[in-house]
Order: sequence, then C-alpha cells, then structure tokens
Amino acid sequence: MPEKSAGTLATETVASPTIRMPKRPAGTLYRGREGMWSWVLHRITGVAIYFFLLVHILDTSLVRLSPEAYNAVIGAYKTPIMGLGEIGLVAAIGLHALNGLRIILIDFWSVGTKHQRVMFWVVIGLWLVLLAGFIPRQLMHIFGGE
Amino acid sequence: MTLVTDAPAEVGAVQAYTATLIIRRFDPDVDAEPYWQDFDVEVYSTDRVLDALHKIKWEQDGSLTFRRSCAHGICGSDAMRINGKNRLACKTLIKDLDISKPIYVEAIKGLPLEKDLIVDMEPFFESYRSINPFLMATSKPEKGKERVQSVVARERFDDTTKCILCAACTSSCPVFWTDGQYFGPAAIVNAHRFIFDDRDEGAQVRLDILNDKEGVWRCRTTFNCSEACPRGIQVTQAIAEVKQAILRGKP
Amino acid sequence: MTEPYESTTVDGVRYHQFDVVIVGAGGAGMRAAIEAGPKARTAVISKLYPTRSHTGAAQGGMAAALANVEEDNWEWHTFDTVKGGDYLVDQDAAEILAKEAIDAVIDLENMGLPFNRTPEGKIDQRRFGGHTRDHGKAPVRRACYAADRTGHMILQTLFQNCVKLGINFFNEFYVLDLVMTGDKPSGVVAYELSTGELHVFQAKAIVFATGGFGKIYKTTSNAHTLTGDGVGIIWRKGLPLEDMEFFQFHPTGLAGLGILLTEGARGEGAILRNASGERFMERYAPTIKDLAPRDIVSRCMVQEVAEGRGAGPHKDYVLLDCTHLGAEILETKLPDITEFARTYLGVDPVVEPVPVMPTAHYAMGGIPTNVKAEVLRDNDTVVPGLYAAGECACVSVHGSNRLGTNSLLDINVFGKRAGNNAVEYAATVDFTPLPDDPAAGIRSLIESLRNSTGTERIAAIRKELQDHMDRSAQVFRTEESLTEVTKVIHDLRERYKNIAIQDHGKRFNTDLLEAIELGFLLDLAEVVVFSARNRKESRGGHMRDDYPNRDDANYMKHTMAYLTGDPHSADAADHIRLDWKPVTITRYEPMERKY
Amino acid sequence: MTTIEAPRTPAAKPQRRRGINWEKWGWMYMRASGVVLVVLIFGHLFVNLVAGEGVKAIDFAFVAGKLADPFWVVWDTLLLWLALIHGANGMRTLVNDYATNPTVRRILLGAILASTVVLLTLGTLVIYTFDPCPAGQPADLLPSFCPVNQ
Ligand SMILES: Cc1cc2nc3c(=O)[nH]c(=O)nc-3n(C[C@H](O)[C@H](O)[C@H](O)COP(=O)(O)OP(=O)(O)OC[C@H]3O[C@@H](n4cnc5c(N)ncnc54)[C@H](O)[C@@H]3O)c2cc1C
Ligand code: HEM
Ligand code: SF4
Ligand code: F3S
Ligand code: FES
Repeated sequence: MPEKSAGTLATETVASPTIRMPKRPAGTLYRGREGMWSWVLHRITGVAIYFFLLVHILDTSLVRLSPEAYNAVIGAYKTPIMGLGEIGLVAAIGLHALNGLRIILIDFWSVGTKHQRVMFWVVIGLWLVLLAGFIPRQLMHIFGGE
Repeated sequence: MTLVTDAPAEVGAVQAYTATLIIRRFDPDVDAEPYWQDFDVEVYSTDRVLDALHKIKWEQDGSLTFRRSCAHGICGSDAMRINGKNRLACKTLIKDLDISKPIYVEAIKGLPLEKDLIVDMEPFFESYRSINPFLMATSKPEKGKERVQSVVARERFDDTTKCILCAACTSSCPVFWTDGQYFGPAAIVNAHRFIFDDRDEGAQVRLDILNDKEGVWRCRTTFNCSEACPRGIQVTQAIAEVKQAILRGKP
Repeated sequence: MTEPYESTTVDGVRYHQFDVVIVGAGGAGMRAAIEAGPKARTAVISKLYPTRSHTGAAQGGMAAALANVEEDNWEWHTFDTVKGGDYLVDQDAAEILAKEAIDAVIDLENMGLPFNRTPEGKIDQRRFGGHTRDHGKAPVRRACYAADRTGHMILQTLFQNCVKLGINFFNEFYVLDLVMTGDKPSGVVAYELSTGELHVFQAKAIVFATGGFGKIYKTTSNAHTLTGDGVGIIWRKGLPLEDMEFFQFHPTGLAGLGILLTEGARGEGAILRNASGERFMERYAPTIKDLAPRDIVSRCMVQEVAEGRGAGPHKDYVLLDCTHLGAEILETKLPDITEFARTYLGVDPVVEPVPVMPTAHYAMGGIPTNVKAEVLRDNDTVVPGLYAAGECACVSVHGSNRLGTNSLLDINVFGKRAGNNAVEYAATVDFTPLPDDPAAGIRSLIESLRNSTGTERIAAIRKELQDHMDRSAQVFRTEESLTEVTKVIHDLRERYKNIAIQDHGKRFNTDLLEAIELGFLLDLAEVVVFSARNRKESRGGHMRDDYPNRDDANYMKHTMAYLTGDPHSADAADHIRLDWKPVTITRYEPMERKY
Repeated sequence: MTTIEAPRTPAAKPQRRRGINWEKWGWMYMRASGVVLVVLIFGHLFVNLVAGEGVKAIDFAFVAGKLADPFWVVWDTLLLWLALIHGANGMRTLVNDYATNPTVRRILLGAILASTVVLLTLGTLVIYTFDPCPAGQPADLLPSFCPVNQ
C-alpha cells in the first residue's frame, strides 16, 4: 500500500467549526405582506385575549364568593379607563375572530389561498364596521348620561 | 464578418445611474459581528441585483462572497434578502426596485450564516431528504415501456415540480425562523410533488412524516413562502392540499 | 454503499479512498453515480450543490425515437445526428446514442421524471431542429419533454434517485487536479470551499463529468460556473483535447443577454423574422426552415444582421415571433422562456416578437473518449481507469454541430456507460499508490495566488478575453480575426501571471477560485482558437469566412490538440501540438448538407 | 459540516412515534372551536356590553339573573371550556415556537396546563354551584326574583 493512501493511516475526526448565529446588527425587518401581518396581529390579539380570559374567569368566580366582592371588582370595569380598555378588548376579539374565520376559509375553501389577500381586507373592513357600531355605543355607556 | 453584440438590447432606453447597495457583511474569521457596508455602483436599468453584486466583487471588493451560477433564475443558488424580501438576485431587476433609495442586501434568514451572503444550507437539505423525495413505486412497468399517466394526472402536481430548492420560501417563513425545526415549505412542496403523482405509492409514508409536530400543522398560513417563491409556485396552496390529504387519509 | 467511511489527515491535507470518484454532479455525473453507487464505494465531488448544475437550465427536450406520436426509428435518429454534425460524427457512437436513447428516456420515466403526456398517457414528443423523418423528408416529433424545463426535471430526478441510493456527495468541493502515478490516474485533489482545506481522493476509477466552458465567451447561455475546469485539468496533464474549435452558437439567446430561449419554441411553431418581418429562413433552408440545425440558423441570423436587415435601433438582432402561438401554448408548454422574456427584456412574447441573437451554448469538443467513455491518451490508447462523460467529453456523437436535445441524451447514455464501466474496472484492480504529497502542486498554486502581490484584476482579464472571443471567434471566424484574438490571449496569459486577489481568507474564498477558473478559461480559449486557425474550412459550428466551404478532402478528421513544452510560454505554437484523428464512418457517406 | 461523517442512510424509515397525533387534532380543534366561539363570544359581548345599558348594567344581580337561566348556564359553560382550551392550545403553540430552552419550555407548558385545569374546574364549579340568592345578603344586591325581593 502507498505510504499515504487513506486506508493505512489512523482515522482522525476533524471537528467541524461551529458557527454561532450572529445577532447584531440585526438584519432588516422582513417585509412580508398581508399574510404575514395578519398572522402577527392574530398572534398578538390571541395572547391578549388569553390573558384577559384568565383574569375574567377569576373575577367572575367572585360571584360564588359574595355579591359585594363581585360588585366591588366589577365596579372597576365601569370606570372610563376600563371602558376604553373594553373597546380595546372588543377590537382585539373582533379582529382575531374575523381573521380566524379567514384562516379557516384558507384552510378549507378550495380557492381560499388564492383570495387570502382580498379576504384580509374584507376582514379589516368588517372589523371597522364592527367597531363603528360598537364604539359610539360604548362611549355613550361610559360617558353619556348617568 | 464579425459581429459585436455588445450593447444590451435596446428594448426601452437603457439608462445608467449610480445605485447604492448596503450589504450585510460577515466573516466569522475576522469579524465579531456582522456589519453593514455601503457600495456605490454604476448600473444599467436592465441590470439585475446579481450584476451589481458582481460589479462590486469584480471592481471594488473581491472579498464580497455570495453564491451564484446560472444567472437566470434556474439553479437556485442566489436566494438572498433584498430590501427585506427573499428573492433571487439574478431575477431582481434594479429598475424594479425603488432606485431613489439604497438597496439593502443580506443573507436569507433562519439558516446559519457562514460568510457575507452565504448560509449553511445543510439543515434545509436535511429536511428535504427526510420527506423521501423520490418516486416510490413497486409496480413494474412493462419492460422498455413508460408508466402510463394521463394528462390530467400529470397536471395535478405540475406546479410543485418547478421547485429549484432555492430556500427562498423556507427562509421567509416566520415559523421556520423561530427554531428552525419546522420542515419548512420547500420540503412540503417536494413531498406534494410525489404525494399527488399517481405513479407513486409512498404517499402514506410522506403524509405520516408530515403529520408531525414539526410538520404541516406548524404552518400558520403567513404566505411569505408563496410570495417569495421565484418559480411562482403556490406554496401555501400546496401545503393546504397536503393538510387536507392528511385529514382525508389519502391524497 | 452505506458503511461509514474513514478519512485521514496528513500535513493538513485530508485523504479519502473510494472505488469510484465522479467529478461533477450534473446530469452526466449523477447518471454515472446511479450506476456506480449501489455497486462500489462511490463519491461524487462537485463544485456546486448538485441541483445547481447547469443541466437544470436545459429546456427543450431529450431526443429518443420512441415513436409515441409519429412514425420514427433510431436509424433515422442516427442519420440526423450524423448529418447534423456535418459528417464529423463518429458513426458507431451516434448509433449507440440513438439506439440507447429509448432506454435512457424510459429509465428516467421509471425513476419518476414527469414527462408531458399524450392523450393516451404516453410520453409526449415535440419537434426540434434537425430531427427529421426518413432521412430529411420532414420534421419529426422526437424530443421527449417536460414543459420547457426538461433539464430541470432530469437534474431533479437524478438527484432524487441519488438521495434514494444514499450516494456520497462532496458538495462545494472544487477538483483542481488529477493525480497521476506515472501514467496511471490514482486520484484527484479537491479544494473545499467552505474551509479552504485540501482533500485528496484516492480512487480506482475516476469519471470526469464537469460540463462545458461557455464562459470563454461573453454572450453565452452558460452559467458563471461553467469554466471548463475538468477539461482544463485534463489538458494540463498533457492528455489531448478533441475538436475544440467546434463551439455551438444557439440561435435564440435573448439579445444582449445570452439567456436561452429553447429551440422548442420553434419546435412549437415560432418563427424567426428580420426587420421587415420576413421569415428569412425560408430562403436558406426551404424544407425545414426555422428548424434547420443550429449552426445554419445562427449563421443565417448573423448574415441577416450583417447585411443590414437586423431589427431594433441598432439593427443588431432579429426577432423570434411567437405571437401566433397564443397565450395558451406559451403558458403551458413554454412558461419559463415566456417569463424570461418578460423579466429580462420586458417583452411579452404573447403580444410582441422577442429580440434574439446567437449565444455561445455548447462545446462539441472536449476530452476524447471511446464509446465506453474511456478517456483516450492518443488516437486509440485508453488511459486505464479514467472516464469522461457529458459536455466535457467528446465521444464524438456531435461532430461539428450538436443537434438540439442530443446533449441531454448524451449525458444519460454516456453517463450511464461511464458509471458502469468505471465500476466494472474498479472491481478488477487495486488502488494505484498515490505519489508523495499529491496535493503539492495545488497547494503551491493556491498559496501563490493567496499571497500574490500582483496588480491585475481577475475580472478585467476575463472581460477582455470574453469580449474578444465574442468579437473574433464567434459564429464567423477568419484568419485575421483569429490571429487578432490569438495575440490578445497571449497578452492576457502574460498579465494573468501578475494577478491580484483581494480575499486572503480561507473560508468561502470565491475570489481565489475565480482566479483559478480564469486560468482554465485562458488555457481553453487558447486551444479553441489555435485549433480553429488550423482548420481552414467551414463545417458545422466552425464557420470560416475565408474558407466558406466544407473540405472533406483535407479536413474530414478530428482535431487532436496536445499540450507539449512549456505551458507558460507565451506563444501558443510553442506549447500546443495539433494532430488528427480519423472519423469513424459506418453507413453514411458524407454528402452535401441541405435542408 | 461538509464531509459526511456517516454517509446518509438511504430512504431511512422515519422513526416517528405512533399513536394519536395531537398536532392534527389540535389544529382541527382550533378551527372547530373558533367557529363556535364566534357565536358564543359575540353573543356574550352583545348581551353584556351592547344591549341595555352596556357594561354599567353588570353587577351581581345581572350575572345571577343570567345564571339562573339554564340557557345561559350551557352557553357560559361552553364558552368557558372552548375558549380556555382554545387559548391555552394557542399559547402552547407560541411557547413551542419561541421558548427554545427545554427547561423554560417545560415550565411554561406546565404553567399553561396547570392554570387551564385550575380555571376550568373553578369556572365550572362556579357555574354549577352558583346560588343566585345567597342567604344573608342585602336584598338590593340580589336579582329581583329572589325570595327576599318578592
Ligand atoms: C440554457 C441551456 C439549455 C439547454 N437545453 C438543452 C436541451 O433542451 N436539450 C439538450 O439535449 N441539451 C440542452 N442543453 C445542453 C445540456 O444541458 C448540457 O450540455 C448538459 O446538461 C451538460 O451536462 P453535464 O452533466 O455534462 O454538465 P453540467 O450539468 O454542467 O454539470 C457540471 C458539473 O460539474 C461540476 N464541476 C465543474 N467543475 C468542477 C470542478 N472543478 N470540481 C468539481 N466539480 C466541478 C459542477 O459542479 C456540475 O455539477 C442546454 C444547455 C444550456 C446551457
Ligand atoms: C372569537 C372567535 C375565535 C376564532 C374564530 C378564533 C380562531 C382561531 C384560529 C383559527 C386559530 C388558529 C390560527 C392558526 O392556526 O394559524 C386561533 C389561534 C389562537 N387563538 Fe383564537 N379564535 C377565537 C377566539 C379566541 C379566544 C377567545 C382566545 C383567547 C382565549 C384565542 C386565542 C388564540 C391564541 C392564543 C391562538 C394562537 C395564535 C397563534 O398560534 O398564532 N382565540 N384562533
Ligand atoms: S418552493 Fe419556490 S421558494 Fe421554495 S425552494 Fe422551491 S423554488 Fe425555492
Ligand atoms: S411562510 Fe410559513 S407559515 Fe406557512 S404559509 Fe408559508 S409555510
Ligand atoms: S444564479 Fe441561478 S438562480 Fe440565480
């Protein structure tokens, strides 16, 4: 065998260089379109609603404790600040719900993927209509009349 | 008789102007961190971003490193992030970008950065290989004859046969960015190509592979993949079809 | 074979041992690997990831006389190939090509290639230039195709099957040298792009499948990476190159860009027109008009332009008219080229004709082999254990002009043969011992380039080479133009010695590799021009304006070029020796070529 | 990377676990529950925030009034279960996406699971053991149908 043929020499494993993922300066923000932004919004609203739901279950449970306790806590929901917060909540739920329906259509409607972009704008449209209906009513409830 | 085909074809006037490219550079042997570097290059409106990169490499800084081969969008070497979106440098005409602003060029996201615009593609191909990307058929066609396939059956998976494995889709997927474990759209596209080929008998195997924690269910329909695909493949549609096939239990 | 393999490191060079080493992972290389892989320890080394190979750019189709849509047989196919190659084809090889074509297509289909189908579900076929029924009577549908991405589908299908077989790939490894022990090949030296390490692959049998070298020209359909490394390596080893003067110019490259629009467009009925809208091919080839072989069509196009009938503001191109095909055909059968025209020229083929001009496309010449794909040392001695297939090889099935769709066929037929014969050979022999420090030459080449203090820019030299090759050694050549370009190459080779590279790192040093690739380009351009000056006749892809006729009496023979003497000497005549090799003629006596 | 340590196994059988695949069912559940939730949540929001005097009208009496009606008991139970599981499963997805450290991931997933179980039990108990007219409470806080108010 030749002096330097591969078979005659001891094997040696060469460590592969590990490359750590550099973080900075960060790359640019990925410029996705409707699909990506709708997902970002869906995520954010989903999380927000989730945390609200946790709290909401707890506060509602106070009805089991005593009417006073419940009324005390629920009173907090009636302040103007919380009234505005409720607008945010309804906005979040509305968007999440409408976009959720859009996602379901994308998944199950045979031409859903083709129309996803249009559907996104329809979602935004319906959402605005929803808010247009809800906000004046809510503002009236918070500020209007006694 | 000789002929000079020097000038680019005069289809519409060809203008020259100076474009600024801002490129995210990184050489792990030298740099602790990546950095952005500006280059001014003289380009023609018919030039592609790849031409501009070449001009920089050839005339200004030979150390600028990127992959490329065919230069017309068929080999899949040069997927990169141009102005925040994944594209092939050789298929992006400078005139189609906003030339009043600098052009940002950086490597695709989610795969380990190796140098400048080059990333390690191995994780990408690993997930491609794991979906059994080859015809699985036990039936033996008549010796010396092709398997018969109707025009309609052939058309069924036409779209996904176009894939050039450029990774523009997978590296545009927000889910893939998170932990890199997701199979990614490209692997699903290539699974789709076989799942819906009526000559293939391995559909069930691939559906099982993709019916996984890191499989199709991780897709959140963000459509970045479909928008990034330089071959115009309806990637999200293909993923949806695979999901449906899993639910149905057959292609 | 799938058992783990071992490699060793000595002096920073890693050594590997494989029965069969295949250099190049294009169509030819992977077709060979599919044969060799299951039967012997096989490695495929490629400077590109396999699916990036330029086989993937091929569009139109792959010829085989399947007779699925029209009467056809392999004998007609042989004749067309011989005639298309202007009778410089080795007819025994052409016969093998045409005969084995049928199995080659069926093999691919069985491997999963999604060919377009006829209404009965058989593989569909389309027309292509130079392919005729019954010895030139009329065009025939012989090209099997998958839309206009046949090459893409071939490349993908072969790669898929390599994945299935678990072939060992060494991707982004640049083979830079062939190791010879005495006059026996014993391995190859490769440079690993990602780390800058050198590797030596010892092998019993070596297959070269490195593709073409279109980058000696400026306007070309070829990839940036098609720099003829494999052909150049063989050349530098003192082995001959055959028929290098024959380079094919494809008629329909996008004007100014060279990006290819397949001949399949004309196969589907597209028409070439000059500025006045005339279908000028009717004048030159009354029978098959636009579907004449490429050399003829290219020549006619250049002639139209030279005689002032070109279109456009500078009258420097002709037009490919597809408008009458209709959006339907364009979008379904020719979607990619439709998109190319839209993307790169902003021209929509559905409504306007596309500006086109000939583009450097295919090297008919290359590493001489016999029909077993064994590399030849001279006219008849083989180099044992060394094989070549694909565009880098010259069997010669293409003679002086390749017919469209015959190359995808070539890579499959001769790739398969190379793989099989390599395995067979490897089973009968032991490893040839490597010489001491086989990587020495390449190490010093790389070190000297990396540490060069030169001043010449790689890109500037390459650009000058390409510009001059386009100007003086393109479709038409004359003694004068070839003399001029000879001088230019001579100067550029001098300047190359003083080259500068800017990237001194080890990791992904593409700057360094471009410098090395340029070295191969200069070598090959020199051989092309030198061979072209020597052939004082016009034949196929080689059109001498000063010798416009074919001269069978003096030149019915292959050129064999040898590197002798000092390769660095400035004057080509000092280090290139030309010889001839007879053409194998079996059935078809050379005749005048009329279409 | 690059050199292949052990050549890739050809067509390796994927060694993936068998049994029920929760991902698929999770995915289905998100959609099924989503559709139902649209009705439940908007119904809930409408009755509570829009109809009548809006949020101002909500107090113990209002809730008690609703929960005395079996219709709203079912409604609220469904709402509770569907929404909480939907939300929890959604949060699980998020944690899987972003928590790459296995320990952190396990802790977060555990927290989600625990809070879901606790809240589901609590909520259900409240709905079903609820007494709209608890004894010894001031009458003005109780719904009008309570005996004290009659
Ligand atoms: C645009 C275009 C369209 C075409 N259309 C058709 C058609 O319709 N029909 C037809 O029959 N023919 C067509 N051809 C011709 C045909 O595609 C090619 O001739 C054929 O694909 C060449 O295949 P190959 O395997 O020899 O080389 P390639 O596919 O070019 O592969 C070369 C391989 O060698 C490797 N390599 C090169 N150098 C090195 C090195 N130094 N070290 C390691 N590896 C190396 C590369 O990485 C690559 O993997 C077309 C060609 C072009 C350019
Ligand atoms: C109102 C009706 C609702 C509909 C139609 C709906 C629909 C959906 C759908 C379809 C998804 C899956 C998204 C995907 O897979 O890409 C989803 C995710 C999610 N939902 Fe809802 N949902 C609704 C209400 C809620 C509520 C009340 C909560 C909070 C408790 C919530 C929290 C979440 C969370 C956290 C996610 C995960 C988000 C992600 O993975 O990006 N949703 N929703
Ligand atoms: S699907 Fe499209 S984007 Fe993704 S790898 Fe294939 S070609 Fe590239
Ligand atoms: S980008 Fe990703 S989330 Fe789905 S739609 Fe595409 S795979
Ligand atoms: S260089 Fe081949 S795809 Fe861009």
